[in-house]
Amino acid sequence: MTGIRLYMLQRISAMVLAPLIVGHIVTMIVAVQNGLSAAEILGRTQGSLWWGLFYGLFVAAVSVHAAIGLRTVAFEWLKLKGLALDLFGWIAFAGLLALGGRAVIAVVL
Amino acid sequence: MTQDSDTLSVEVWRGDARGGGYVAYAVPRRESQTVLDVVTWIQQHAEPALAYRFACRVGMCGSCAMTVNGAPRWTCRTHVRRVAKAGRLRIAPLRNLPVIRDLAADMAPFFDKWTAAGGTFAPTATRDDPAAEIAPQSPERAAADAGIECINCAVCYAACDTVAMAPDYLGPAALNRAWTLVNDARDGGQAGRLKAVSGDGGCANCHSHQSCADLCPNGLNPTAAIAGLKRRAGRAWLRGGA
Amino acid sequence: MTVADVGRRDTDILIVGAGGAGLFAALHACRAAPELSVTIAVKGLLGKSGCTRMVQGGYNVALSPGDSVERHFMDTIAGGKWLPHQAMAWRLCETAPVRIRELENEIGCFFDRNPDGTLHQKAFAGQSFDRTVHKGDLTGIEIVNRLMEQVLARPVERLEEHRALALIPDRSGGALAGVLFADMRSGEFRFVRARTVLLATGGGPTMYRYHTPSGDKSMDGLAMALRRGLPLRDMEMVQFHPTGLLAGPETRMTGTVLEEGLRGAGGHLLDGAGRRFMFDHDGAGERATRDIVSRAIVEEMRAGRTTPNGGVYLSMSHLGPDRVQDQFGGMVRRCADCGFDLAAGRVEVVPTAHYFMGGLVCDPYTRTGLPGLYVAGEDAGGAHGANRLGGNGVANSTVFGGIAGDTMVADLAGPGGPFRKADEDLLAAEIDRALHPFDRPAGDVHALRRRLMDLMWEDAGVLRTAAGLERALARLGDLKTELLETGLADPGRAFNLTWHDWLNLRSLVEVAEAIAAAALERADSCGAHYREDFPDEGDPAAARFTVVRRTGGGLDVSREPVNFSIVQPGESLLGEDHATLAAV
Amino acid sequence: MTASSAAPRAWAHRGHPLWIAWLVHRLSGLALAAFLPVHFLVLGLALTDPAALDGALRWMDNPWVKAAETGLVLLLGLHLFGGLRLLALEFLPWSPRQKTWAAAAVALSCAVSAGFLLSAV
Ligand SMILES: Cc1cc2nc3c(=O)[nH]c(=O)nc-3n(C[C@H](O)[C@H](O)[C@H](O)COP(=O)(O)OP(=O)(O)OC[C@H]3O[C@@H](n4cnc5c(N)ncnc54)[C@H](O)[C@@H]3O)c2cc1C
Ligand code: HEM
Ligand code: SF4
Ligand code: F3S
Ligand code: FES
Repeated sequence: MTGIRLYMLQRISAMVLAPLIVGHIVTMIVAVQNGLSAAEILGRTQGSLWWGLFYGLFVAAVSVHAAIGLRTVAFEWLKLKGLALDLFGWIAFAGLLALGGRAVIAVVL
Repeated sequence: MTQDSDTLSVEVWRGDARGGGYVAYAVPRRESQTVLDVVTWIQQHAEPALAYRFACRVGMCGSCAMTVNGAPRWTCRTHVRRVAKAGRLRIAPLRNLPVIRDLAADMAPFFDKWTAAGGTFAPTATRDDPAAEIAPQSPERAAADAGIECINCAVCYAACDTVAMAPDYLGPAALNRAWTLVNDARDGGQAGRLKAVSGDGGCANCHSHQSCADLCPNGLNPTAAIAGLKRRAGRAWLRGGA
Repeated sequence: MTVADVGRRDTDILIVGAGGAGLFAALHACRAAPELSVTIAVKGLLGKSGCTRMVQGGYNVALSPGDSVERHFMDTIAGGKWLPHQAMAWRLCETAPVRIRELENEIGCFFDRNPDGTLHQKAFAGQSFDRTVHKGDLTGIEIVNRLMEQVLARPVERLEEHRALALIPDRSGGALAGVLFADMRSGEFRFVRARTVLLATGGGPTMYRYHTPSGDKSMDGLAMALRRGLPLRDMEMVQFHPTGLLAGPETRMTGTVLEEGLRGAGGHLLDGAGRRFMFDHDGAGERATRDIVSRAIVEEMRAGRTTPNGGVYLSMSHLGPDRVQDQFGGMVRRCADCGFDLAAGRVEVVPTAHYFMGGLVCDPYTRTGLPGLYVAGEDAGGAHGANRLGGNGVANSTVFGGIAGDTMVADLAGPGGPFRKADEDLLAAEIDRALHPFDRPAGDVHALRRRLMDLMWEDAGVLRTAAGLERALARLGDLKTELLETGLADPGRAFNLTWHDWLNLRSLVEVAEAIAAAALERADSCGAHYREDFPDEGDPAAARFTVVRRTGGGLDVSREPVNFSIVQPGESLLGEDHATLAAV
Repeated sequence: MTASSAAPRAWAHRGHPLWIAWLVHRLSGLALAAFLPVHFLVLGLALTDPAALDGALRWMDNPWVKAAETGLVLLLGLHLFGGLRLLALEFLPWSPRQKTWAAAAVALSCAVSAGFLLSAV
């Protein structure tokens, strides 16, 4: 139940995600060395356009990527079909985008 | 192959679309014996009504595939020695296809998908033209040749969990055939074929499990063929859809 | 079961059999007249049954500049010992180039190429020119897969796993009304009425202990024709392939063919003690023709110099296992799957019944003597005479299958094609005939089949004598009586393979009788037919073919002179330069 | 006859390394997809309740939570490198060494999560 459009969107978003996640992991490894604190995180991110863009892009890409992935799993394992399947995909997308967007706003602004 | 070396204990699935179960038989062991020979022995000596299918008996027609100890195989060229575990065999019809009776599966969905995937050559020349001059070593031809020796046995189709999970998925054999045609310089049906393999049941469904390539008795690699289709279809989508 | 319960349907064109002949006929009929309804009925699955799919060597066709239709024709006539129907052989050679281009350009086959991109043509035994087009050593798979795809994509009605049981004429008996089938899956009967019918069930001499053809072939077409009193020609002409795999009893691998090229490449034939014997029989050694090698092997077997399973060895290892593996990978793998090492060891082999030259008498347009009935492929007699060249079998089925499709459409356009009213009494009788074993006490059909295969191998096989053939006929008579008293254990008709084994056996016995009768009648040795009591080849100029037909209770065998309509024995269509070329 | 079922089952086509690689990829993707909303929610605390965020982060110093986080990084690595393997399979010329690549993806993810663990303790 996956046409080439969703497939390509998922692959493109994965390609976008890959470097971002590598960056995120590296940051985490560096960051956790001194122990994490809200101040430390916010100090790094707040007011930074670059981190804003970084996490903004991450959230957008992961929402597309994971929503399509979840939709596939819902089709293959939960046997969702037709409208229910599409609704499921859109809800996953919107949910991730909303939660993720809020988190970005929280740490960047 | 331990214990009793002159008999095999064989369980055969018997039933039809409404249901069924395994029935046990003891079959004499032979030096030269394929799984098809075991099934034949049962039909000829123990169970005259046993339904199964074969034709060429040498791995050319792809009619005799069954599930043997859990995996799909061509039975006419599977020596018992290679698959029997401790003298045991469990034989069932191919998975992912409707059962007609006993070991005979209905291949119609498999061939319907072959056609639906654009697995039919679309001519651009006629019998009045000479055969096209195509260098055998050209990359396109090599790609087509790599997948052309398919006997449509449906072993890959039965091995594919994606077919099991997504019944409309065209499956490895049909897509493999489509890929050979994508690489056929003489074919005039490319646009329609690309559309067919790009759709909801198309190549994008494949998760690259590679069970198809693992079990194809002819050593073909549908996974690579499908990856090729994904590239073509993806590029076309980027051009037309982005 | 009464006639009233029979499922009925009508179709303009009915094709029985889906090998090279049947599939081509369907495509040609669709193309020539898209408005007509075409139905193709087949005993197995469409495209997956029959022997065209099993073609390994390739397809003979005169395409190269130095080759010609005349040369292909002369090879065919000489190979057939001047017995072929010359007009048919000519049509075969003349149309083969068209068919190959059609297969390439319209059907989508891709045959092997030379490095420059032109079609590759290889040498094949018995031919004066390298003219065999091929796809590796799996030519038939390429041809039938591509044909199958084309048929699947067209509005052709498919009746798969439908077994033809009988040709049903109209009340007068003078024309065909349709064909009675058993739907093998459900066990129901179906009568398909058709304005025109093609018989393309592909012969196949599977009544011999060792045989190569597909398991679905049991000479049903010829048995049905015989029963309607139609004339069959060249019935004694059974081609044996010298190297069938001998893997022991109770395995379906036994009899399957190990390709010709193995001997060509330098393989040795050894007796049970490991001694090379072919040069005792012929100066060409292992490279002698199929019939000579087959006879030599049988003589060794008779002398008791055999392998454990009663054959001889084919040994390739002296050529170097790597080279054998390289050159014959497919064969090596096939043997390995069955537990034999072809590359480095020895494989037991035995001559195996391969092809049936005889068949229904027809004209070069596939028309038979019964209006409404056409015949093409291995069911048709005439094109090959006493021997078929390797590579002429698939050419024959595809060429004449296409011609049949065109001719049937053309004949329908003329006055000749109404739907006819079937002879309902005969229909009822044929249904009873098919149901015969269900009313008898259960017996062992398979033991009877083995007896048939043994007796044909022993008494009507590679080497024949009058005494042996008479014994064969007597044993066949007994077998038939016993078969008619042998019933089935399972009363169900749905997918009842044992019922079909019974029906197969009945067809085989009936055609076997015709083979033995024709072989008895032909008191000379000619091509594939070898009489130990008459080892001399007759004078080609006096060549006469046999014709068998069923009259009343018995078989009537007669002889008819060959009509040398194109070339006389001793003459050639090739000019001087051609002749010298051939001699080189 | 044993228990009746509409169709017999087949299993032995599964379990080969590349099939397992798929399962790992799917399960890791699912796990990540389950974790991500939680992660987003926690970060979102910065907006509504910064103290709670600090509380959450302090809770994350707990060794058990560290171990769980390492697991998370492992999942991320498995999915990332497995995903890159798939992208390479699909978009680059075919490589006959599929099993090697799958093993390499697993090895890399183990290395990365080990690195994370080392720097975290
Ligand atoms: C192993 C092998 C190798 C060969 N290699 C070569 C080669 O290299 N070159 C060459 O030229 N020739 C070769 N031949 C010969 C060639 O394959 C045949 O002569 C030719 O293909 C016959 O074609 P056909 O269409 O007449 O019959 P087939 O292709 O045999 O088709 C017959 C069809 O009729 C169906 N049928 C049979 N009985 C019934 C029934 N009662 N009702 C309904 N349907 C029925 C069958 O299921 C099948 O579909 C080879 C043959 C064999 C066995
Ligand atoms: C690091 C970058 C990532 C890459 C390269 C990547 C790659 C991929 C690829 C190629 C697929 C398709 C697999 C298939 O169809 O067989 C996929 C599926 C999936 N991904 Fe990712 N992914 C990444 C990150 C993520 C993240 C962060 C999440 C979760 C939040 C995620 C969740 C999923 C899910 C749920 C699937 C569906 C699984 C399936 O269909 O089997 N991915 N991923
Ligand atoms: S790709 Fe292989 S397994 Fe699949 S149908 Fe073709 S030959 Fe059979
Ligand atoms: S097994 Fe199925 S998922 Fe793809 S790689 Fe083969 S078609
Ligand atoms: S019987 Fe033809 S492939 Fe097995």
